[in-house]
Amino acid sequence: MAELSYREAVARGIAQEMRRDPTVVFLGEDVAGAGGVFKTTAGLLDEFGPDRVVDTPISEQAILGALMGAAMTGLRPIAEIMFSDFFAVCWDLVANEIAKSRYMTDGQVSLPLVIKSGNGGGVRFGAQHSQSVENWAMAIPGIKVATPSCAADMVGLMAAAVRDPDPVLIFEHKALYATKQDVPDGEIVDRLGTARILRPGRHCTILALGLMVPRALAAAEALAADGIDAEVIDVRSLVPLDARTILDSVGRTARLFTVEENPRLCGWGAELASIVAEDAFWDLDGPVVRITTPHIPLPSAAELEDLAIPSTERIAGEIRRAMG
Amino acid sequence: MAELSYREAVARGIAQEMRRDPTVVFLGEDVAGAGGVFKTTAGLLDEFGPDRVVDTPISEQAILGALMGAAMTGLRPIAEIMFSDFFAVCWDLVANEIAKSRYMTDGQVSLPLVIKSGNGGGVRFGAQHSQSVENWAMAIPGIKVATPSCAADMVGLMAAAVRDPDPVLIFEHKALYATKQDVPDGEIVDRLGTARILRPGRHCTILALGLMVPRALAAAEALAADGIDAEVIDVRSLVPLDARTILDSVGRTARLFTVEENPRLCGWGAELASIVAEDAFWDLDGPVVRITTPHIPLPSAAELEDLAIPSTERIAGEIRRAMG
Amino acid sequence: MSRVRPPYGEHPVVLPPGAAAPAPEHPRLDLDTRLAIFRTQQEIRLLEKRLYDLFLQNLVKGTSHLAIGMEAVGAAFGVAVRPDDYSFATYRGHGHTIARGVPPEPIIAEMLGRATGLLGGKGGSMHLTSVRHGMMGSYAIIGAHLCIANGAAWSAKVRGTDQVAVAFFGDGATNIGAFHEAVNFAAVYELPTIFVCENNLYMEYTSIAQVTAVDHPAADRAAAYGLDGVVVDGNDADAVFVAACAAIDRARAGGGPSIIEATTYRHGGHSRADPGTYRPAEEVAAWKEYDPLALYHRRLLDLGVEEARLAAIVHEVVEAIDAATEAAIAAPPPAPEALLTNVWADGGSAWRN
Amino acid sequence: MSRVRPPYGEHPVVLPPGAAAPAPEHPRLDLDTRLAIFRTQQEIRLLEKRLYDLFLQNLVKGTSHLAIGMEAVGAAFGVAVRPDDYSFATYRGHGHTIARGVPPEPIIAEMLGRATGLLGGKGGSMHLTSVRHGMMGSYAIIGAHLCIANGAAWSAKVRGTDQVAVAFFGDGATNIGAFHEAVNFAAVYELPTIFVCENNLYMEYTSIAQVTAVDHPAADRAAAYGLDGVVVDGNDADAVFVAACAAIDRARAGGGPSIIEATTYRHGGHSRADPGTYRPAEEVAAWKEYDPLALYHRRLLDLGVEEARLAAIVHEVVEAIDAATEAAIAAPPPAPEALLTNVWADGGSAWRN
Ligand SMILES: Cc1ncc(C[n+]2csc(CCOP(=O)(O)OP(=O)(O)O)c2C)c(N)n1
Ligand SMILES: Cc1ncc(C[n+]2csc(CCOP(=O)(O)OP(=O)(O)O)c2C)c(N)n1
Ligand SMILES: [Mg+2]
Ligand SMILES: [Mg+2]
Repeated sequence: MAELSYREAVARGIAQEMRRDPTVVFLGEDVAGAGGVFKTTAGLLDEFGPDRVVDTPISEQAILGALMGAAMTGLRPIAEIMFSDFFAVCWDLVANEIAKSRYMTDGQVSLPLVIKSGNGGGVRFGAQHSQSVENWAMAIPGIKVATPSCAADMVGLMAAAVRDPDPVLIFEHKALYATKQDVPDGEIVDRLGTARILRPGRHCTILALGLMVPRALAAAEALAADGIDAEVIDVRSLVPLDARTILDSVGRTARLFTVEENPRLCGWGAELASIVAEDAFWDLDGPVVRITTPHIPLPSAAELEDLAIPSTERIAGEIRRAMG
Repeated sequence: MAELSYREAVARGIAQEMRRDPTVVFLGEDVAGAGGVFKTTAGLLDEFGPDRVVDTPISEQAILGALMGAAMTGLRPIAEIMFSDFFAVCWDLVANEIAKSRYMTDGQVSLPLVIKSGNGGGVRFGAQHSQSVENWAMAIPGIKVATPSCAADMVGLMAAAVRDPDPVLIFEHKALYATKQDVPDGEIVDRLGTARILRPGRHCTILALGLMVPRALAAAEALAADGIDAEVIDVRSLVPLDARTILDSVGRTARLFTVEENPRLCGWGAELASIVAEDAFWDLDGPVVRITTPHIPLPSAAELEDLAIPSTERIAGEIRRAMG
Repeated sequence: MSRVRPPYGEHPVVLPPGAAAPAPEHPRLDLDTRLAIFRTQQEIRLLEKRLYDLFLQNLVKGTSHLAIGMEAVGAAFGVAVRPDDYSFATYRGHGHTIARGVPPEPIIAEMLGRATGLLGGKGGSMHLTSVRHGMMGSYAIIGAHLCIANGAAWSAKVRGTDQVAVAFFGDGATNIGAFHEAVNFAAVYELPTIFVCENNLYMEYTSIAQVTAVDHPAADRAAAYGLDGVVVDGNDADAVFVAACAAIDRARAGGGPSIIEATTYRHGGHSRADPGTYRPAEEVAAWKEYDPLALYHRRLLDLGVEEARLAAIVHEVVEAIDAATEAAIAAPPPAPEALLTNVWADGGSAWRN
Repeated sequence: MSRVRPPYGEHPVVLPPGAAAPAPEHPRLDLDTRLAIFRTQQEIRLLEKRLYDLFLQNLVKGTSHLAIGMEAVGAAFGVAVRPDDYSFATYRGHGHTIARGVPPEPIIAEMLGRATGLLGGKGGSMHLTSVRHGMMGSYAIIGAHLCIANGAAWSAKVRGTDQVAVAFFGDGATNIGAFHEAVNFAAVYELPTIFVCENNLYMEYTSIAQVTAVDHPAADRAAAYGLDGVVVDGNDADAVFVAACAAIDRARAGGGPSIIEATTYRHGGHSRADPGTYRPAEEVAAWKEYDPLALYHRRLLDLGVEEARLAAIVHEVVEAIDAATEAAIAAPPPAPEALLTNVWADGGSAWRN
């Protein structure tokens, strides 16, 4: 057991798998010599050498194309897309190629690959470097999507993603890189497709992801002082989705709140809210409420960005009002 | 009043605006000499000449970049992205540039532009040429999204889009191109942001878009025979969204069904279902049900594609079961 | 935007050479090889003509893009590569699929949307793939597969094999960003990727000359990646074969990628319903006259092969295609259950528990 | 993937010329012009140094990318263009913004996230834009703005003006697909777009030589678009000015696009927190020695300008920046209401009724 930052956990998860499996290779911009612009791949070049840890040109389509071609011919490659906003320059590879290849070929093509990416706001990078785009990925059939919110989950979900036979996108939250946690020594392998109840509660269910997880937990503490006992669930995996855990929770609490960092429309919160409104309608005692960033690009000034992304206070306030 | 096909309506809407405003120009692959691969721009080159109607290389980023740069410097350009699946190769321009520019510059940059695109399945083109991606667009703050389902709406919404000072994406449904309708002569200008009740009903509300509109109407007729009187609303515009018309309808009918062609997760149906589950929860008499294509890439074989996309029978069947 | 290219419909008429160059020599170009190339060209032509007939009978529901007139490129590469090499094609990929040895029945069945189709009816004409034949897919969105081919080449390098990856693409594809990223990437890492542009002078309905800043859309870009661009007569299968061998040998030996631009022509329109009337009649006629199959037939006769031997090959090919057609037509459509299989490696499509 | 480029950290040390070439001559390069170039370089350097100070005082919250060492390019182009021409820059765009005449106060205020910022605090360092100065934006995702600049150029052509659009970008940007699409597009339609690569030898922390198949990432690609690539000493503002005038004059006259590659160097790291230690010390030292401001100062003295005159200019610039800094620091943060304004042309952000 030792303290590990979320940032270090990325490299630890990758290194764990690269040691185990020589077909695991890593590709990205500034990932090798520099150890990544977020330093999430520090040490990999030294340990695994330049044939397995490769610095690339600024060519995201070439990177993801190489990943796909390598995965279909015997490797288990991992790539970094530095900021998740940049998925927009290579979305064709993700949405039209990687996601669809197995189905279109009726199972001939296997794509055991992982794409990891810095996601989310809160670091004053402005509208083109702060987006939460996990909902873009969730909307595309054929890719799995995981969003670890702490160091231990990062190691374990990264390992699970590398071992998974299907393409997995791992969203790292940029504002969490510096957070630390005691993490067990030795190999850690988690399970994709599993949500986790971080705080049991009786009065309502709060679903959160990434940076919204610690804020939802803090909000639940604040609500406890008002006599509202909230259950907080870290969704962790959008595809596959642990709908059971969520529906069971709503079955117990009868109220659902989702806390999303992405802009309001068509987020994962909308998907989960509508699953609950369909499958657990008769369990519900009141409206399903989504707490989100407004449907706007993210502003850069600290005061504005802080207003935009759901804060602990806003989360607690909106829940208090809705439960009131 | 004359019969007009949905296909011809595209060119009529564009031509109407090009005649009125010399700053309207048009750009796309095979759009000029060939009149478009779907023949939606036939006649424009002849009428407006090669300086205003331009065939381009296969360079979707260059096309949308040119559109954006022209819009910020005094033109009102329109581009065709041939199949909406190809938005994936130029999504950066849409999602990161065109959508965000006005906000990031605090209003300095105006982008009065239109992007039109062939969308949707049912024509056996397979997974990379059949997608319904209007939900990709709806998820991005800063773009307006319209989806005409008939020829008259196509003329009027195209005209409204060209006159709108903000960027508008118009999704044309490929399976509707051959459909015809009597359309009034003379100038037609519709309003973005307005849904339309196509069939009033008392027992439930059905929301549909594009190709799902005629199917929802047919399903409503079938349901009428069973004594279920369904209200059918053509959503028409995803952004801005006519939430009022939808919420009012649910206020009257107390049940909501959405009929979506896009794969299941994070579609516009999820967004609308969750708006209703939040804002009209107390109006609802039963679960909100989404009828969608399963969360899979679209198969090419006729039998499979027909199974995938909601059919009139499936729509009626799912509603019957839920209302039963 | 006024254009410097010729106005639409008046693109410069590009004519083929009047006659093929003399038969090239190459150590691997022995008579058996030439007969294999002959056979493969026939297989492609006759199968595609059959597909067209089936389309006219309204049995092919989706779109399809024929390569009639362009068979020499696919056939020459099909014979030049090793069984474990990788091919990546576009939607215009039937010929490349056949050339890798995929039998006609599953191809026809896929076009007809049958359960016995190469892709179980899920992919269709534009996505023919047969991994066990090294046919790593047909890709319908311009550009991506050039990047994907690099991945297969990279993988061969990492795994220490000497396999190569061949990516076929059209002239129009050279103007999309992925082309640029792919070729630079291959050059930087010296990947064994062979980029083969099948320049048939047209994109869909627009001539490549109208929208491209250079005359040879692929070869004239090679220097931008430190490569030597090669232009070859794409209707002369022997010429393509020689260029293919040079590129493949170099790639296998670690010499990195190549760009080959093969000039050719499609006899028909872009896709099934297109009559191709935007092309000057004179141009179409000249290229139909300069037909790769006729050229190769003549060449083999000139090299002393007996007409009867060639006729026998054609006969065998026709019989195989007839049998395949019958079987494909008789096959059932995909079972409804197939709709929800093979999204994931577990065989299913479940996204939630 | 084993690499042909030098291994990481051992990229070829690229040294500047020992001394600048003799002062070039050009009809527009008179003393007033040179003094304007001198002033602009000082404005850029001193404002960016101020921004760095403010960062060290923890007043700049977001990221920032300084162009210290690269001022000659922005200054020369800023003076060479006409007020109604269009400039498009990257996230490393403070200098280009200043060079188009945008005053220092709104720039500093934007960096500090103030209500008086050039973008009201919504855009930040990476998106400086001032439409009324022809500064059409700073773009933070590599490549897109090259395509966007074409649009402004196209618009000028359609509207029948003779405005030009200048797009600045880094060496690293030459490997992304949008670069290729943009240059071909400009060449095909003969657009008045001037593509200016500021080749500072590095992307973020990786040398361009490691990941590019040619030596001159922009100029060596020009021929792929039928253009003549020009390589110019990017630290010699006069040399850049002469190249700029040639390209601008040609574009205005309808002669189409140009590619100019200006070799230069950033003195500091890629962005605010980067010490830039991945670069060989010898290389950094040589380029700091070959400083564009020092070079230009010396040149003006050599041309007979008095030291006092130059010192007076510097003094004015410092005073303006001091005043601007004070005002910016004193300005309030954006009002909370600003969060929801200017998504749409109606001034608001409503997406539903
Ligand atoms: C990104 C993208 N843009 C546009 C298309 C539509 N499209 C399909 S084929 C084609 C023409 C391609 O021409 P070329 O590359 O010369 O290949 P050919 O069809 O001649 O073999 C176009 C524009 C596409 N499939 N993908
Ligand atoms: C599409 C995309 N990929 C990656 C990045 C991250 N990134 C920002 S700057 C940069 C290096 C750019 O280098 P260069 O073009 O040489 O410009 P310079 O910073 O040297 O001025 C990278 C990789 C980005 N912004 N956009
Ligand atoms: Mg072609
Ligand atoms: Mg650089």
